[in-house]
Amino acid sequence: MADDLEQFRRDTRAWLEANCPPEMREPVRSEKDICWGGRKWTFQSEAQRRWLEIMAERGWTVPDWPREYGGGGLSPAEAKVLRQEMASLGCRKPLESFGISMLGPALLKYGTEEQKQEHLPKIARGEIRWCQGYSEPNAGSDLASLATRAEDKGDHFLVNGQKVWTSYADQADWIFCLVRTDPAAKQGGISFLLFDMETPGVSTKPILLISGNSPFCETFFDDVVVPKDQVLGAVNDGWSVAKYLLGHEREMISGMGGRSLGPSLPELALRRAGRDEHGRLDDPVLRARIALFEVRSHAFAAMSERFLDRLKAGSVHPAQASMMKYLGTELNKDRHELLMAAGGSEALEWDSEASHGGAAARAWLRTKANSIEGGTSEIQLNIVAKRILELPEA
Amino acid sequence: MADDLEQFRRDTRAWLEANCPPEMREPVRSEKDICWGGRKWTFQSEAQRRWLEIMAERGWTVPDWPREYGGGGLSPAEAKVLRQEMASLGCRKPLESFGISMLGPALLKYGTEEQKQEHLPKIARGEIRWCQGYSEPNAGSDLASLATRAEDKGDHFLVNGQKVWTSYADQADWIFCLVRTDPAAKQGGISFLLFDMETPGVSTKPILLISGNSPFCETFFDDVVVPKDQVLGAVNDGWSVAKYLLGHEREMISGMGGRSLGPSLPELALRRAGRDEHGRLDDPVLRARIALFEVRSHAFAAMSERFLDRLKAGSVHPAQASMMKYLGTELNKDRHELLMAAGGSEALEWDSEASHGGAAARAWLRTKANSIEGGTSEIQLNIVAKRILELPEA
Amino acid sequence: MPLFLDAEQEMLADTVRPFIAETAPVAHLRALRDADDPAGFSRKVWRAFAGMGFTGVLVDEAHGGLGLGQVEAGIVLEEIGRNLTPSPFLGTAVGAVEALRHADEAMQGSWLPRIVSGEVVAALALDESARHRPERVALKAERHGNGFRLSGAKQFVAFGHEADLLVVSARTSGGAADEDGVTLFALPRTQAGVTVSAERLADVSMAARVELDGVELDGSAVIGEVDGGRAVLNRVLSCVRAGAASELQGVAEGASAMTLDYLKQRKQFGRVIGSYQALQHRAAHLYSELEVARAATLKAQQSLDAGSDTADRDASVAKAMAGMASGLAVREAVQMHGGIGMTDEYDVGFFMKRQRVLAEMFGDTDYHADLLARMEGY
Amino acid sequence: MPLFLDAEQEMLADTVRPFIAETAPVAHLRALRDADDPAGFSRKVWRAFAGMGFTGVLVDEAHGGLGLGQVEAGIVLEEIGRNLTPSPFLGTAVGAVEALRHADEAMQGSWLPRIVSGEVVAALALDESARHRPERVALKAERHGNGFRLSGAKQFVAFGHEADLLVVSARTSGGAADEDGVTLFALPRTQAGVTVSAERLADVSMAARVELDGVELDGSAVIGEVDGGRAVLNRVLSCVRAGAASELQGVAEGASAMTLDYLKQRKQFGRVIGSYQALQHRAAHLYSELEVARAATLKAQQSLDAGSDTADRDASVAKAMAGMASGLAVREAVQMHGGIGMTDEYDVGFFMKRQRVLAEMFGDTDYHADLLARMEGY
Repeated sequence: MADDLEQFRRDTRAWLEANCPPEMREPVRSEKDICWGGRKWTFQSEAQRRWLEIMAERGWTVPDWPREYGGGGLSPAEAKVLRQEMASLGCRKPLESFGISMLGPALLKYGTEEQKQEHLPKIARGEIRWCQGYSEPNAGSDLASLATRAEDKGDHFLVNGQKVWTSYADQADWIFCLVRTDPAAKQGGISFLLFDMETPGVSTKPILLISGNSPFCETFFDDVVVPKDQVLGAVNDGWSVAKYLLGHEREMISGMGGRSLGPSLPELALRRAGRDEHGRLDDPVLRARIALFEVRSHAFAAMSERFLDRLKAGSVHPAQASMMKYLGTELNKDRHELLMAAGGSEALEWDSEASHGGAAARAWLRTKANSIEGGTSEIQLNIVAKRILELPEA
Repeated sequence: MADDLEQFRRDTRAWLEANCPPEMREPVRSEKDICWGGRKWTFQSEAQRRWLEIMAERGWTVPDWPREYGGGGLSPAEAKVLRQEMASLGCRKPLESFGISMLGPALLKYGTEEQKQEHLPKIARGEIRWCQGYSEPNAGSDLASLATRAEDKGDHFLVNGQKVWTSYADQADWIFCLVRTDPAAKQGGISFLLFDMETPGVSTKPILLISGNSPFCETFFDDVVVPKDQVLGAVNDGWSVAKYLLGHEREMISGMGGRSLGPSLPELALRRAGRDEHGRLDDPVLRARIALFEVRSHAFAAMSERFLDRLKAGSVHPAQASMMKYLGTELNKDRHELLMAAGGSEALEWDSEASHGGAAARAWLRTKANSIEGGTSEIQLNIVAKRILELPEA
Repeated sequence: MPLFLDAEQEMLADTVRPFIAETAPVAHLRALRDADDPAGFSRKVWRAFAGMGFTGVLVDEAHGGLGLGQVEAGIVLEEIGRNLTPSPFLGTAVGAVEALRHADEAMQGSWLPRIVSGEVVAALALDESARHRPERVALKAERHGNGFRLSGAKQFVAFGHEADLLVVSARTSGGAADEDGVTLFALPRTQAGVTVSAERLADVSMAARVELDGVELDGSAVIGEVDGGRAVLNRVLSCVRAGAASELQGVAEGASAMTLDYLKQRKQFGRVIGSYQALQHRAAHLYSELEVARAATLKAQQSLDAGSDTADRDASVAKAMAGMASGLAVREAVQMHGGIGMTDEYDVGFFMKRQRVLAEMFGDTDYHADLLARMEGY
Repeated sequence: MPLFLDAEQEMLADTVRPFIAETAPVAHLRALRDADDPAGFSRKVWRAFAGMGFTGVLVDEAHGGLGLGQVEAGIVLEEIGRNLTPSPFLGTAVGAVEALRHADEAMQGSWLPRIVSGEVVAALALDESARHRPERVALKAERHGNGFRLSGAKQFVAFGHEADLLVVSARTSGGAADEDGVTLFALPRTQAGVTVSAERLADVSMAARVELDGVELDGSAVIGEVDGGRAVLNRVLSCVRAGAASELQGVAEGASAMTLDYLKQRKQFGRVIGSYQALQHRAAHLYSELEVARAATLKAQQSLDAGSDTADRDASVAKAMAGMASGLAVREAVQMHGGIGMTDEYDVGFFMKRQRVLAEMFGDTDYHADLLARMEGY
């Protein structure tokens, strides 16, 4: 079997080398280099379009989904090999998508055969771009208190209400959305709806963040008609679907604190702060704080590796995703605090050319949302305390 | 008035210079140099006895108590001058006493005239040594759940139960003690009793700490008869007395984190760890941690000064004593962690002569109790949150 | 001197607080930001401050000022911080005025009354790299005829593009790191050879890069002694550090107050979130840190006013402690507000941005911890 | 290699765990302490470990060992840590065995089988000051006839007073800080000129000061190459650092388990204290830290077993991270236990003491953070 895998590795590498356009092997430099697909998408280049098409053709935009839904049908081991080879050749991801990372797994688990046939292949081919409608102004951490209503009108639901923090809602084609179908129950009165953002009554408004422009929107529903077969899972059982999906989201976000490609924190700090006469970073206290941070950062990289290995082996406690989310986002915030300290006054510039439009300061501010979005750090700690440590409710 | 105070300063200084025995102006080197008084006390020297006697004669063991109860009758400003002059001449305190620092203020506020006449002068002269009976094995932070019972037997109470953490119970003459007089009420069923430790039925057992020998004892009451006029405050109103007294204890303990006399942390760290070739403490990360600690330590010294100044001026929020206790004890723990780090393997020795019987390690371990005794850090934070920040109950 | 405000200082605070809250609240900052105001502060507000006497708080009465001390300047700065008022107050009314105290009467007479009147804005041009290292002075001032010729560059000069007067540290002898050989100059911004280019910072304020290309000044532009400017420079730095600590205190208190309100109102899971013990303990810890920072800052200002030997150390402690405490305050503020705290529409993000700029200005906590270690010999 | 224990390693853990818990639980430590045992560990327990094969876990099968790796040694060490078993395992079965791997066959044959059998205890004599600075080697080994004459002193030699074999780093050429010129020696403790004096440490273990006064050794006592001992020394250090991290992990897990139990039982104010959210968050944070430390340690041991280029770095990260996480674990354990945790009668204090000793051994977090910075060039 190890031999088969080695053969697969050789074949994959050869295919990637032959087929991945050179432009798609350049490092990602800006938002525009990331392909999100969807009806409104404008490809940045012919290479970006081609790369998506040929990868989608092999099912390799979603390598571990079943072939019948547009996936590659790869085993976990093969999918890992593909990832490794793409990383080693510097191939860009052909498609970034909430459909892949969030909705897909939930559709595979809870979808009817019709729903899977309808939605999964379009996700795999990047034809439909999805967004997520969970949070509301008065339902942040306490999602179960959401108020957006879907009234049962016989053959359809009539949806009214407001969502916040819907990323890229203004660019998405469809939304997966938590709505209240039973006002009497709390968690037990929520359903998980799928509907087209072009349905009459849907409107969006971008949210400006403290860091500047953001992908986030407020999304408003005013008498939106949603056919009843567009419920994922059972009516009033949307909470189960949402929890399953949130677990996947946390795993995704938890990767952020890891050691990313590109220059390390010490390298960046050295560029900004320089060296003293002994060759050390020219700020002894900052150097010590960076060194202590790097201990944590390396250790967290090991933790991420271990978490993913155990996830694949099915031996990880599911609530460890909460731990990873907590650790990764807090670490990422610390990292940017240190980068700001290393940058001194130049890192404070907000729109100068030299600062690339305030890139350092905006990135630093943006990280502050990491420990809020996808479940706050406080919520993650609650989950670890209750589900892993089994500490009692108050 | 400022002139009067200057005259008082000159007179005080002159009197101290003339009367304080030279031995009593040596720095305190060991436990034995601290005079606690009481029936069982053995003076370490004639000078120690004489210093207590002449100071007690002037009422200067308790300078700001009224003269009629053995005090010095000094104004707050005069008492401060006395403290300053004693510090500047290096005079030792003539008497250390829980009677002075804890019980006295409560007696002055809640005592009957007979109680004040009976107890205060003996405290002032160091004739009677007091200990405190608050905590019980099942009533730590939750003092109000204490179970030691005092049954009303007409002309006396019959006391049964157990106390823990009674400091120097084995050397004290009298105890002030919280007991339950009404089993039905919680806080409202507690009374504050005073009784002689030689009363039949009282026994003590020392507690060995993780740092070694300690002044703490377990204290047992087995059918102890206490006359009814030995209740301080009203029956079932002991909680008010106890709270008043705990406030004073916290103020005392909160002083601990301040910058004490003697070598500073950096000085001690340098002695232990030495300098590198650039003249800096020979461990760059430890040096940075010490420098950041020293920022806090200097700042806390300012905070202590401000707290005491405002306390004297009557403008401090009473719950700030909790904040001071929290900050001071946490800082003191951090200080000893850093000292251990600076000491390396030599600081780990437990009973060698070179380590003065493991002084560094034992002191470090002992500090761990600072944030437990006198109300845990958690309790202090609860108090600050509720009483100063006015955050609501859960 | 007891370590709390005396009755007169409390009275001053009672005057300053409502005045600044009405004249230049956070909405004022937002309006300047939305207008992309090129000055980064309002001259109108500046003149209003002058009208109240604030700009002359440290100027002696002979020059029309209030003749008060660093403690009183700190009272004004705390309210500037609490309201996030964009203002050249720290550089002008504390930094430049403190420098000018060491100037001769002619120079004082020419600048101080105009600072008091609100006509003149000043700025400190001390940093030569992105990181605060005022102990290294490389900008050259060479003898030239009766005076000097200055060449070199300074950066992070707050509101330098709008300043009429720049206080510049320059090297008149020795090498960049030498203790001696530093001279302070009073440089009018419009002098020939001065180029100023300003950039917007994260907090809406503006900071300038100042380039001097053979700028000629005569001897009367020297503040204090030629080659002996280090002592004045250190004194000025200690004053603006303590002042920045006060402003940070105000920023932190403002953010905390918003957060406490929010904790008492926002409900999640059927309870006001301020009733959750984990948040209560963090709020109580934060309160404690802010109280400590306040004590350290007041101590520094009293020490500066009393001319105490420990004034420089106390100022470093104050700036370092204020940096830590206020950093915690704004981080907790954003985190405890949750998503809404991340939106530009809500004010709390402005507190985080201003905190960051002030934390950096005149040395951050790392810098001052290291300086403290050097002062104390380890 | 996936970053978790494989099936065989899990089986080993399942064997080791109950065995050590029964053979040498915390009560065993307490008994040794109460008896003021001069060895500081039990030879009987040591032989029992040998009987299970533990002492030979890293010894190749040719010399009677199990021929396993650092991961497996770590499994044993974690249980030693969890039970606070006083044991020379780290110095002997990891440190000395790893050093002897680089020795010639004659030396291996003379020591390894006796380590496997439990007859021999060994110790590492590497430190020359109270603070871990193994990169500085001043103890002199001068050429003398066919061999060497050693003079100097080592300290913090764990169980050195009971060791039959001392592995000593010595300077055969160059200055104390030089990279080259270091040689490792296998020194029988009973050799003439060796003086060993041991002191009790806070955790009941014993550490020795070893003085060498013209100790004569012939060339066969050299481990590896003369003057080329640095690489072996670094490898040995990385192994014992990762091993100490495993032992710290066990200490931390033991303390945490006690604390979680206590949180679930102890009532205050009518509620189990583990239901208070502030304590829940702290417990969850601690759990997270311990999981990270565990991952870092396993990573280091896998790297060492695979001969990875990053093994030394990974070992420093593991020791530093384990030091932080376990320090938090024991501090939280004592604090959350309240008064009872401060009593000698209760076990939790022993965890704090052992943690402190292990955190110091082979470099504390500060040392390794600095070393990491140096490795990464800043």
